[in-house]
Amino acid sequence: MTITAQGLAWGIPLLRLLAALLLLLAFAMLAQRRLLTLIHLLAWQGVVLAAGTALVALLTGQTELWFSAALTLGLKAILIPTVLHRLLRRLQVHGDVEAVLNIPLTLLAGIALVIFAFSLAAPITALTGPVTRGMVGIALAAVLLAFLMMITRRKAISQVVGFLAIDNGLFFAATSATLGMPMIVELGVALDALIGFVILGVFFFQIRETFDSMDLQNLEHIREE
Amino acid sequence: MTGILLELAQVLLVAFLAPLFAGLLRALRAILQNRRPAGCWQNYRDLYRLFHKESLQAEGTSWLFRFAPYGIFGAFCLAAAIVPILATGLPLAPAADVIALVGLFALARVFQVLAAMDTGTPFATLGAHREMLIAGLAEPALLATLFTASLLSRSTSLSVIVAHLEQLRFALHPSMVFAAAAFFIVLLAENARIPVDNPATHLELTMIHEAMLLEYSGRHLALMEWGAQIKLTLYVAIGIALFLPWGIVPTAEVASLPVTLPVLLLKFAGAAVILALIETLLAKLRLFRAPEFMATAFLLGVIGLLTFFMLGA
Amino acid sequence: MLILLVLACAAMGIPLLALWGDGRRGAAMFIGFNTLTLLAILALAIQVLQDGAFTAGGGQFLVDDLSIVLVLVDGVVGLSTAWFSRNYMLHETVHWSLSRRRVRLYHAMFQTFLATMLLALLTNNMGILWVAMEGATLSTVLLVSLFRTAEGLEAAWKYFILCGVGLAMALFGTILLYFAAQKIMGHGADALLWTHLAAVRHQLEPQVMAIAFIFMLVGYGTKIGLTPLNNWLPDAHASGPSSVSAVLSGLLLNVALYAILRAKVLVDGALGRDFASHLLMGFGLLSLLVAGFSMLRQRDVKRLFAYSSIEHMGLATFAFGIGGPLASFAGLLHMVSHSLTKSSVFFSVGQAVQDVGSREIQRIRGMLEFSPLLGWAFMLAVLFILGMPPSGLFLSEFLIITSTLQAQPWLTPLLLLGLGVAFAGIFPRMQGMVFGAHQEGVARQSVVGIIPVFVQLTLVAMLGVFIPLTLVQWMQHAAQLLHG
Amino acid sequence: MISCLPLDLATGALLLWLGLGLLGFLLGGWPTAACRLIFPLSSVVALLLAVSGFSALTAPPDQLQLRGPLPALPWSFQIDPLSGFFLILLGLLAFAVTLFATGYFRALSRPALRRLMLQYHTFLLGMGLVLLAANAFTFLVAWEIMALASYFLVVTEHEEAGSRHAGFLYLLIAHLGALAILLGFVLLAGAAIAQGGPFSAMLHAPLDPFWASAAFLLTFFGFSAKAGLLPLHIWLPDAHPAAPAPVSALMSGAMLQMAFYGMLRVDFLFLGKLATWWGPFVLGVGLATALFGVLFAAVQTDMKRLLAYSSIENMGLIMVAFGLALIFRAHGLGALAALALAAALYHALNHAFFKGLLFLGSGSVLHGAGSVSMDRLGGLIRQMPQTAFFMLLGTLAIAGLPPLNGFVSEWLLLQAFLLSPALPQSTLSAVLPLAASGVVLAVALAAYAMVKFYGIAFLGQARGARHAHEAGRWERSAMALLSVACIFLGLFPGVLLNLLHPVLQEMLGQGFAVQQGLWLTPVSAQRASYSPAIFFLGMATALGLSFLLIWSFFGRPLRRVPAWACGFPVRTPAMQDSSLGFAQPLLRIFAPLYQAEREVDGAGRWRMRIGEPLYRGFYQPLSLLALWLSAQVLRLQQGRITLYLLYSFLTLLILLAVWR
Repeated sequence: MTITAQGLAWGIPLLRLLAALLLLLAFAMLAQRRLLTLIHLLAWQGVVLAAGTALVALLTGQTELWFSAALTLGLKAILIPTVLHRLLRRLQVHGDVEAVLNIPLTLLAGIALVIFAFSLAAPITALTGPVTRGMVGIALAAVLLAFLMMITRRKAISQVVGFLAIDNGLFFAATSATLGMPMIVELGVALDALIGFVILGVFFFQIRETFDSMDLQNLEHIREE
Repeated sequence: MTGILLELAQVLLVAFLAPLFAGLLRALRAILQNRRPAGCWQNYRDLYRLFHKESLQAEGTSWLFRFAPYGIFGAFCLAAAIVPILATGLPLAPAADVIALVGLFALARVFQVLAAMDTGTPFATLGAHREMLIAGLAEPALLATLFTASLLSRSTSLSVIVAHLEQLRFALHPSMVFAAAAFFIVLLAENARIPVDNPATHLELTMIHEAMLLEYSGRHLALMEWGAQIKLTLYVAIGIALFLPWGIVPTAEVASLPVTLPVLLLKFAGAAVILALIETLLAKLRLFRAPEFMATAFLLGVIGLLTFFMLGA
Repeated sequence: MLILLVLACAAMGIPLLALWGDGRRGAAMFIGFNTLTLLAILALAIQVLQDGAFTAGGGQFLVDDLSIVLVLVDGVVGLSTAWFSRNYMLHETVHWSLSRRRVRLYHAMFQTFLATMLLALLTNNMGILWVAMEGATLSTVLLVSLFRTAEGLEAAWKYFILCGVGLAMALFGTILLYFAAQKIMGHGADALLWTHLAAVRHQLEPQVMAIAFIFMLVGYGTKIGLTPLNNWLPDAHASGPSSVSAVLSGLLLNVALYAILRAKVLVDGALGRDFASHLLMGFGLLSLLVAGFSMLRQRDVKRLFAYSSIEHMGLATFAFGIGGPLASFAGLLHMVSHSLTKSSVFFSVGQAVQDVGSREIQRIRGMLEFSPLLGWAFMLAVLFILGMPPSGLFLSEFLIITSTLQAQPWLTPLLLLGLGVAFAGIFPRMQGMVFGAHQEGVARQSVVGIIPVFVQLTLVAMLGVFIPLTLVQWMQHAAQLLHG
Repeated sequence: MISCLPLDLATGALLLWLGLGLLGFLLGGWPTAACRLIFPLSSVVALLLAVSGFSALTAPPDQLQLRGPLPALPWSFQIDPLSGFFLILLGLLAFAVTLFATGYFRALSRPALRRLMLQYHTFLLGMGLVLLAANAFTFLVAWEIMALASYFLVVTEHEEAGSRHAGFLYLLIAHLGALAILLGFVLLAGAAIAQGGPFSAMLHAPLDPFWASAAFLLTFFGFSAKAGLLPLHIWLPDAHPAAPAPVSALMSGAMLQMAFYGMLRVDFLFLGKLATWWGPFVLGVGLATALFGVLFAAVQTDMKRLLAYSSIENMGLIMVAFGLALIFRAHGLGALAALALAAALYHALNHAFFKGLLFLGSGSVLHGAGSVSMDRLGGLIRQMPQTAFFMLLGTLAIAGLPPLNGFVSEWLLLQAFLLSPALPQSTLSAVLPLAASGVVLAVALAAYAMVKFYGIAFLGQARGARHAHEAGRWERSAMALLSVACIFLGLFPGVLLNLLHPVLQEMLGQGFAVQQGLWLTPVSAQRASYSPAIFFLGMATALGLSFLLIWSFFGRPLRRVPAWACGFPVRTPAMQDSSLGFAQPLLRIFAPLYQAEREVDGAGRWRMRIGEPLYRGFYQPLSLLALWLSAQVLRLQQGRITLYLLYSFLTLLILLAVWR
């Protein structure tokens, strides 16, 4: 696919900006204590993701990317966050997310991760085209940060948020690093994400009605002694 | 022909002189202990009396009990036919070498022990397991000494050994010295002499051999006693054959028998004296010291073997 | 075309079961669909027999010597699981008083799972492969938590999160793969088609492929249950219905390993053999040892055999790591025999657990006494799992050890240690369960449900005594394929 | 035609066994019918096997191949003098034992009988296959079948946790052994093994010394796990008594020898060139095993357990002879190696016969008197005279007393030892005679143990079980057969030694002087000679004459009187030695070895418990270590999902960091 000159001129910096935003949001999530804001951040990540996809679509002129951008927007920026929001209220889960590790330490670890991700992606970045330079690194960093967040959170919901954040990182990689996966794959991935999310909802209620709490301690009984 | 005659002669000689030898030993001991000896012929009188007595069988004993005396006696008679006493190369000699000979003694012993256990009386079984223990420790020692001899003469056939040792006249082998010592201990142990056992006592707690005979009487007892005397004589004969073989002629040279026979008798007499001395000088060991005693015998035998390999002689 | 038929047979069951799949009717339908699928698969196999590997659906689907073998296993195990599940679920429905909805859910999800398995094996698209794996995971999550017990929920949650994250990693790997492929094949739908990738695998960018493979290994490895990614596995196996445990061990692990093998072929082309094979050997050996030692202290029979699955998968992974036509062949044989045998084990265990009403090894005693046929089935299955002749596992382990001693002599002690410890872990427990006098309060039920055990064990014995020539050739070609 | 006969005969026999096993499984519903029909038939089959073995001694080696699991991995079988000899052993022993089984298993419950029929014949089949196997794969399969079948037989009384544990221990060690054997074979045959490389391809495998030694050690380990050599004997004393008598007889008499067969094939045929240290190593292990076995046999209180330990001792003796053969062979002294090996093989056959006889006898005791615990027995010679007589023969034979068979092999062994000066290494040749006296010690103590065995159980007064009945017809005939075999091997050793010639030829390329007539002269009449027949005749005549003379001169009827109780008013059976009392001197001398500890039982009586030093010193720590490790491993699985996530996270990072 060819990218027009003026496209290169203004498009690439914009894409970089979005990438930076994504990473920033990931950091913010890592630092965030309150569940509600966490979900908002997730939504914003979805928005950025959608924007990125749209931008790539614009630059490369692949029509199906527009579709996937719309899908992303609908699913990741609007639907999922709102539903999570609802769940939160329905299940009366509120208050803070007590982390396993205290926040500053987590952030330090996060920074280390980012450096690691970049150093890892450096050789790859070197050989990528102008558009996608650096994207792999950022996507990888986002994924790892989200992973770290899952590890350091104690509430089921916050883990789910982390899970979705990982998903976002992947999406970003898929769209802006590889300029879009094959459509069929995109569809399958989206479908899985949807089903997964539905199942999550089912789960929350099951967990709720069995343990009447969303705290992970209830889910730590099966163990070898 | 001469061979067979000689064979018979030897067996009969041993069988009928064994009581005399044992009696001589008793007499000597008595003298050495300042007692009046009963005379060398006492054993014959004892045997005669026993044979004429009625013999009893303990209730609940099986055929083994009756069979044992004959079995033991037969075994010793066969042994008497194999050991070269009068002459080497007797016709029956090749039928069993030293190892088989030891096996033969073991067979006799096992019969005796089984017969003792057949009675099921406390002291008989007591004697039985003591006997098995002593023998079990004595056998390796005995074979070790015999191995030394057979390594020297590259043969395990007793008469070949004797013939070979005779060849090299008074060249005394260092290995054989140790062997001799070991053999002597074994002889004492196997024949229930002091310091391992006391043939003259019936003090239950210490006795071994006699304990097994408690139930025997009459002709059976006579056979047992007689067998024991033959065994003693045979051991002495083996000792002589191994360590002072001179004067045992090949079967072919029967002619020289008149010369060698007195020498042989002299040797026996000498052996009797030595035994008597030992038995007066030594004290009876506590039963649980006996294994150590046998261990020394085993050790000596082993050292004999080693010296053979070190010095090649 | 037959490929699509197979998938169709499997897929059309889903909605029907979802709608009417409750009670005896549901069970019957379940069996019916799987019979159809098996027939279709046999037809497919015959076609492959006639004209070798081929693609369909515009290259989107592929069946070759590697996949056909596993597809056959899928068909067989699927059908026997359906058969077993009939009596089993009738009993469970009463015991847990499951609602009709729940039973429908069970059947539908089960069918979905089987369908996605087949899809994963038959697709030619690495992306779709991932999608199918994810689908299989999602469909089994609800099966694991079917009884809504606290334990079941917890297990299902762990399963969901761990495997979800794992598969996310695998997806990242796939994306990177696509990223690398783009460079050569340009942007497009067929840049993820395995056949195309395999054609150009020598030109793929090494650094990208390395990272991609690591991500896929961690991702799919989580589903294989390679240590230290295996923590979900015992919980999920133990808490779900035994029919589910059977397919988890028998099919899911295989398919995950299959995905890694596909990736291995590509990465071997890009970076040469050592890279992938070292990783696989390491993970395999680690899993073998850790699982082996974990079994020494098990009290729960289903956990015990879950660990044994980890152990065997580790062994197979190790074999593929050793590489070479012989070892790869052995690995395949091991996969096949293991899924047939292990599912049989879980069938018999499931019934025993129902009879006794407890999963505790201590409480299950004297199976030979209270239900001789069940006892024999269980004992034979376990002996086969332990690699006693004439089990196919004996042959595969024989070949694996042989080739290990050829290739990596100094790893054999560890291998043997693992096998020995596993033996010491499983055997005495089996003894205690089979022999002796049983406790009272045992509700013996008919052994119709475990007929498949004998069928499958016969197949395994055949694999150990006399493998049909075509199967041998398929597996040999597959080994060649993996060997590159 | 005649050349291919043996193998066909053997394979046919094995197939018949399989068929009979299945038939028995079906007929199990009618116990008496099944026993009366199946067992006699299969004993006839055993004879067939023996015949095939005999013909294999002379016939040229023969091969047979069937399509195996893989086209490249066939089931292949062969027969040659070596396997022929062991087929004879197996066949003859199985013949007698199976006859015994005819009567012995009548009492079994139906399902038990069904199982037993199948497993018993599978066991026989397995042993036969081991002997016929001609490539590593076939061999290992046969090996495992043998182990598995015997395991099932061991746990026949699976209600007792004890026998289950015994079975587990047995199968575990056997399994490890099999793995070790496999490794050894792979080292020997290399890649060929997976292509079903036949044994013939392994002949004199060219290996550098290191790998040759590795292969030797691995195979030796593997086979000694089955042979019950130190320190892998631990399963044997539990497993053999746990099995029913005929099975114990087969396990002790035949199965242990399968291990010996394997060693022979590997060490002499595959590893043609022997390292000099192997022989001393094997000899040392053998001697240690023999002494250990006999010392523990002497202090057992259970007849079958005692016999099991004595099996350990006998395997030790066989290993001593085998090690001696290895030494001689390694120094190129073929003739002497032949002598030592002949001793080993001879003893193997002897052991099969007398140990089989003794185990069968103890089986009859179990049925007749209801117990095999010696402290409940006594005086059986009166209630079961015939059994007692056969057992006496067996006891004398195993005690190594002339003129029975045990003595012959012992004699040959000692002769071989006395030829050690021919060795170039003076140190070695100096040590060997010491080993010889060690062997003598073992044999002497064996006499101790066996006299105790017989004396306590069959002589004296009944201790616990007062009522006993004589064994049945089948049982007695089986024991009679084995006793005859013992006597025959004892009186006419020349016959067997001449038969051994082809085997020695195959192993070493030379046998030794053909024995003629009643004489046994391994080297030369000058060197050593032994003629058990004449020996026996001489003794018999002496005995007979003395009896006749004494009877004719002093013959008077005997009078029965109560035995003298040493002055005690009453004489109770408890006043005899108990089985431990008889061993008391040994207990005292070797106290540290036995770790004997006294404990008070329910009735307030002292009881002595004998510990198995290697179990406490080696196996227990080992299992504890394993359990500890497993506890450590299980810490990984401690429930917290975040932790699990952390694992995969770290795994990912580490892999990325290391391998990109």
